[in-house]
Amino acid sequence: MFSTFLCILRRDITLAMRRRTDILTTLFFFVIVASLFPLGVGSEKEVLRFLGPGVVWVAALLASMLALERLFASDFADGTLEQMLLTPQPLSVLVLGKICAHWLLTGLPLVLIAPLIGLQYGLEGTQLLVMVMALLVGTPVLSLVGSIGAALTLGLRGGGILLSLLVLPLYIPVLVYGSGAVTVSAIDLADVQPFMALLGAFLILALAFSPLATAAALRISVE
Amino acid sequence: MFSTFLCILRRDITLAMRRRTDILTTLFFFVIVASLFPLGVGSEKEVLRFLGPGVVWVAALLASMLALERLFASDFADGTLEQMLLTPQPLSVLVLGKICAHWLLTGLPLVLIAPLIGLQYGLEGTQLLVMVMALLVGTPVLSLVGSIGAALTLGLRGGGILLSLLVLPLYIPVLVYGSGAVTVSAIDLADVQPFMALLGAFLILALAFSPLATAAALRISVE
Amino acid sequence: MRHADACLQVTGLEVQRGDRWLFTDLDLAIESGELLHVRGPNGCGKTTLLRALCGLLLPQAGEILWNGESIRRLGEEFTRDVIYLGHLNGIKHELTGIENLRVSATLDGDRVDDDAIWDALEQIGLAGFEDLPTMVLSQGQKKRVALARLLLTGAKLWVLDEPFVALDVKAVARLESLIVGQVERGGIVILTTHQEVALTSGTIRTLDLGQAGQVRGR
Amino acid sequence: MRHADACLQVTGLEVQRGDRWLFTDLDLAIESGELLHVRGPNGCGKTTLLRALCGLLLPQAGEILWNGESIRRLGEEFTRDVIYLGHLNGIKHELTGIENLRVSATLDGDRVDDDAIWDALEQIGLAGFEDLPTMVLSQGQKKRVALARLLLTGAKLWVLDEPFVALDVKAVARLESLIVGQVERGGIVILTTHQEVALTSGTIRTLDLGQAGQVRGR
Amino acid sequence: MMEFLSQGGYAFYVWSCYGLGIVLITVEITALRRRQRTIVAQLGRLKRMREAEVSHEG
Amino acid sequence: MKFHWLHFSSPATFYGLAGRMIPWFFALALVTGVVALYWGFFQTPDQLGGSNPQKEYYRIIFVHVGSAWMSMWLYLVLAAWSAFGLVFNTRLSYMMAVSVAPTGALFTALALFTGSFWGKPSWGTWWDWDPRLTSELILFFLYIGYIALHSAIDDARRADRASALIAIVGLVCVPIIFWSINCPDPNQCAALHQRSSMGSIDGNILFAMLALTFSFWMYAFATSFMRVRSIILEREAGTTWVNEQLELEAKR
Ligand code: HEM
Ligand SMILES: Nc1ncnc2c1ncn2[C@@H]1O[C@H](COP(=O)(O)OP(=O)(O)OP(=O)(O)O)[C@@H](O)[C@H]1O
Ligand SMILES: Nc1ncnc2c1ncn2[C@@H]1O[C@H](COP(=O)(O)OP(=O)(O)OP(=O)(O)O)[C@@H](O)[C@H]1O
Ligand SMILES: [Mg+2]
Ligand SMILES: [Mg+2]
Repeated sequence: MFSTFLCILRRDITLAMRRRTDILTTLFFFVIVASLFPLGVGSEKEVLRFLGPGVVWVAALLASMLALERLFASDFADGTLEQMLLTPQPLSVLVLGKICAHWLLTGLPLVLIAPLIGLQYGLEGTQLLVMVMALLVGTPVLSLVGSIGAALTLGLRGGGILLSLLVLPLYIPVLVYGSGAVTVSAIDLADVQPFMALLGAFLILALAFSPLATAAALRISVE
Repeated sequence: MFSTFLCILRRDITLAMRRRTDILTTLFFFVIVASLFPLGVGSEKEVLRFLGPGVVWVAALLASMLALERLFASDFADGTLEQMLLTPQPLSVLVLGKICAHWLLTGLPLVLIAPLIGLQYGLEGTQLLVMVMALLVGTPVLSLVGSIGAALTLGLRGGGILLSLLVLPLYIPVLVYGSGAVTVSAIDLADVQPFMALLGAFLILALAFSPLATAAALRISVE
Repeated sequence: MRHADACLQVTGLEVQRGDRWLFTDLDLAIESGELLHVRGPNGCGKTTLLRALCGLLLPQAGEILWNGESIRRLGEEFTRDVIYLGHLNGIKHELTGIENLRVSATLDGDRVDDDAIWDALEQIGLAGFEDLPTMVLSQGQKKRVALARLLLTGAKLWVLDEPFVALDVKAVARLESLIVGQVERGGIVILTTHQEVALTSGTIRTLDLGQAGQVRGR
Repeated sequence: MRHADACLQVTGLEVQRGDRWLFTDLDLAIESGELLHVRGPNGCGKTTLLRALCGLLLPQAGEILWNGESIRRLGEEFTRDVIYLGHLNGIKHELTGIENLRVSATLDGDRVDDDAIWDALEQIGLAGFEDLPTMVLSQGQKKRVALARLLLTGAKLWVLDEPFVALDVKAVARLESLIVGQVERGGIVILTTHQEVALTSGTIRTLDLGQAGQVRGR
Repeated sequence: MMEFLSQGGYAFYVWSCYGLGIVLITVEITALRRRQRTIVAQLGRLKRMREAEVSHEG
Repeated sequence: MKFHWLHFSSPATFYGLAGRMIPWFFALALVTGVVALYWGFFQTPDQLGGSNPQKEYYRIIFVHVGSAWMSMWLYLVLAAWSAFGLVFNTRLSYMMAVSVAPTGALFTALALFTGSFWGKPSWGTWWDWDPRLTSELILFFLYIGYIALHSAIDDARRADRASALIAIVGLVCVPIIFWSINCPDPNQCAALHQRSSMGSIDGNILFAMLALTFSFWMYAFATSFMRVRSIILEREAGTTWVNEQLELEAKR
């Protein structure tokens, strides 16, 4: 079972490495979106520092949502997905492998570049650190939860709405606590702990349930 | 030539009507992005009013970019695009027809719903009006410029996000003057005129050159 | 190595697509060493039937039994025994032939080493192309990569949807001999094709699906 | 109605895909009333050649002349005369057969009315399916919708890439008679297929492309 | 000397800039040289393989 | 004359020519670079007075301005080669365009980095959304877009032509983009040009700045020629002249 997981992980990472720009583009999307705001709202320092955490999180959310679109789409289009349904491996393990690979390739780089964006918005030392930590725990949740939506959108035409309806209520807590943690850390570092604990709890929940839900969704979509 | 234009326009609108959710998704995305912000940055009235124009424009930019991905993708995948290259019609006319249909289906609804979002951010009377006007002139520019990027990234894996990397920087002038117009209108309505004139100039430029560039790009991509 | 005996039974299968019943009350039983040739004009439901038989599609009514047990209930024990090649090739265009086969072998639970994979690709006529991303291969070459899985798998039941499409004469002959081999080993083959199929041993059974568009009442 | 005389000439065509030269120094001349059957094993470059002949692909070197003028220079005057059916059907899945044909006729500049379109679909064996979105049609039925264009077009040059794939026996016969008709009318047909082609009048010329994988130096 | 190196207390800023400049330039040059060398080696290997094949057949 | 031109636009000839020129460019770059740095660090005042006094950190100016200028110039070069390629369909011009891009991106990154390392001591912040900085950031995005598009396409010819097109579209848009950032409010554009805080620039500083810029320029020649040589070999593999070239290089 673990070898299945590894096989899928390795496969998806190889695929992405053949297309290294995929990773870079998600990253640059994140950077560009974050850089658009000052152009739109003006560049007063006070305002930007206030906006920083929110913008970074919204940009992360959008980048990870856009990247999710690709999670199953190409496997669906070329028939490898239906082949996966016909292997004697538990589908949820395959799914977990795909999600992990996806996060490593799109979520992690985003976490690593976030401090630079933070600097652009005038965030400082500890705040940057807290932001990275929060993103590190929060972005896997986005990938996990989003995968359910991604699976559902495969079959249903324009299931994009369903995706948003299904995924958004679950994304919002991550957004609120994630940006909350960063905002709060400007005042007192100790206040951050409950925020992080909640994000951690979300992560554990998502890890436990989302692969199963995604597997079920895939079976429906492929029919 | 005009009948060709109409034929493509009608075709694309029929197609969109068969899968109406596509239009709704873009709209929904726009609304969601605009509504996420207050969640990320808090909801003080002053701040929101200040942010309003910028956020609406950034959201419009992202939504229209997201929709662009679909502009040629399905025609490319099912081979109708290569058939278009083989018709005795000037390709740039076909392209213009497709872009028009696309704007009618994704840009226009966005313009119409924008006042609602403006209200959420506490914008008022004339400001809302200016916002709608600016969007009405600005969003076609987005579609036109974006179509070049859409044509170039056709069939590439991760095309969507690569597309954003290519076109978002080109969207900046529209963003600057579009949100500028709204911001300025809060102070003095007379100041708005040069902004609108610039947006209009961009529209004329884009109308003149982008169908040609897109047609060239399509020829390169289909090869 | 002969396969252990097995049988696929279908009772009272009914499938509706859109507002047409493609088939109602379809009964079938295929045993080891048999080949089922599903025939019929375009649109009569051959693909639909094959997908239902692998469990990719839930029929409106009827039972599909593998060795006497419902394939839904068997789950992964059934999918271990079946290999399905459909209209889509099921290969990743960015990976090379070797890499594609390595992944599918691992997922299928077949323990094969790289030599076996090189060998399979060579046998199927792709020597020299093993190391190219399959993206750059032609239509027929892509199909061959997909077919190479048949050389590596130990699955008892092969379900092949128009496997001869896009193949040149040599490749068609090669595939025919593979099918013959599988039937001789005591496997089961279910396929659709618009051409004739010949076997040197084993039985060929044909299933003629009705005229397309024909609405059969319940 | 006979087509006016026309000819397609190819001189010194060279196409490279990846790092392999698919063909170098290819010369060809096809005239009205001739059929060119391009043959060769999988991956030898048949599709590539056909795409180059329609101008969908820019060759590395060589000239393609239509009635003595370069097809690049002719542009839309050439594309008016050519119809290409490739591996992809070129139909929209959300539109019905009728709608698909209506659009392609308008774009092709053929003035046909709806009756002609209904007729074409009926002739090609899709009576009763005209009003369904092509999405729900089977593989072969989709192909038929694409082929129905051949009944409506006045193009002189038909370029068909494996047109018989996925068709059942009846449809194959129908398509063959269409091809015969076009050649008799003085049109030109270029096609690839792995099966034999027969004509009652006109000439069949065959072009055998070399072995796949063969690297020919410049 | 120390005085020069300290740049009036702004050593970190000044030398970071020149340091990064030098690092980027060396990285680019080495990457380019490595690329050229691997290509030459690869092509050489290919050529030898092909020659071996030809002599084998002939 | 015409014959001459065609002669050097053939990759085979250019390969050898570039090979011979690279050492010279490197030598020029090194010499002027050393002179510039010597002049910049030893022949200039330690501090600057004026309305916004600058301490020693102003010496960042030499790399900063040099790389900023090169970043813009190289984008022009890139677009020019692209346009040339699209118009005349010469393979070599595409190759030149592709080989200029990474060096241009490198200088852009360097300008951004040195700019923010200057900004910290001078303005007290790493980053500010000042028009010039924003323009440079966007230039960086344009470079990345070009490179990303080129590397996302496998077929070399399509990649060349597609990215050439985006380079030209970028070039048309660049003035508009930069102008819009510089002048976000068209009602007040007259007051755009802020006066340089350096006042009238010291002759020694100017000399060192120009010398380093020249050095960067020569460096850009050298590296893009190196890159174009690799690209030529990759693309022309299997041709007779490459085989002969390989033999020559093996002997050496
Ligand atoms: C378009 C690209 C750029 C050009 C052409 C450019 C050019 C220059 C020039 C000529 C100066 C010295 C004269 C003056 O003070 O006005 C300067 C100073 C400066 N630049 Fe840039 N620069 C560019 C981009 C950047 C960037 C991206 C940054 C920061 C990230 C930056 C930060 C600075 C700083 C902090 C100064 C010192 C200003 C002062 O305090 O006097 N520049 N730049
Ligand atoms: N989602 C669907 N909704 C409605 N009808 C459908 C759907 N999918 C398939 N059909 C119908 O089912 C019929 C059978 O399709 P199927 O693909 O099984 O045919 P087939 O026998 O494989 O034909 P071919 O030889 O052309 O491949 C078709 O006539 C098609 O119209
Ligand atoms: N983008 C590409 N890059 C590299 N090689 C390619 C590319 N596209 C096609 N090829 C190669 O060109 C060759 C010819 O492909 P083509 O599709 O023309 O073959 P074909 O004769 O139509 O084969 P089939 O009978 O299988 O359809 C193939 O061997 C393939 O490997
Ligand atoms: Mg079928
Ligand atoms: Mg082919």
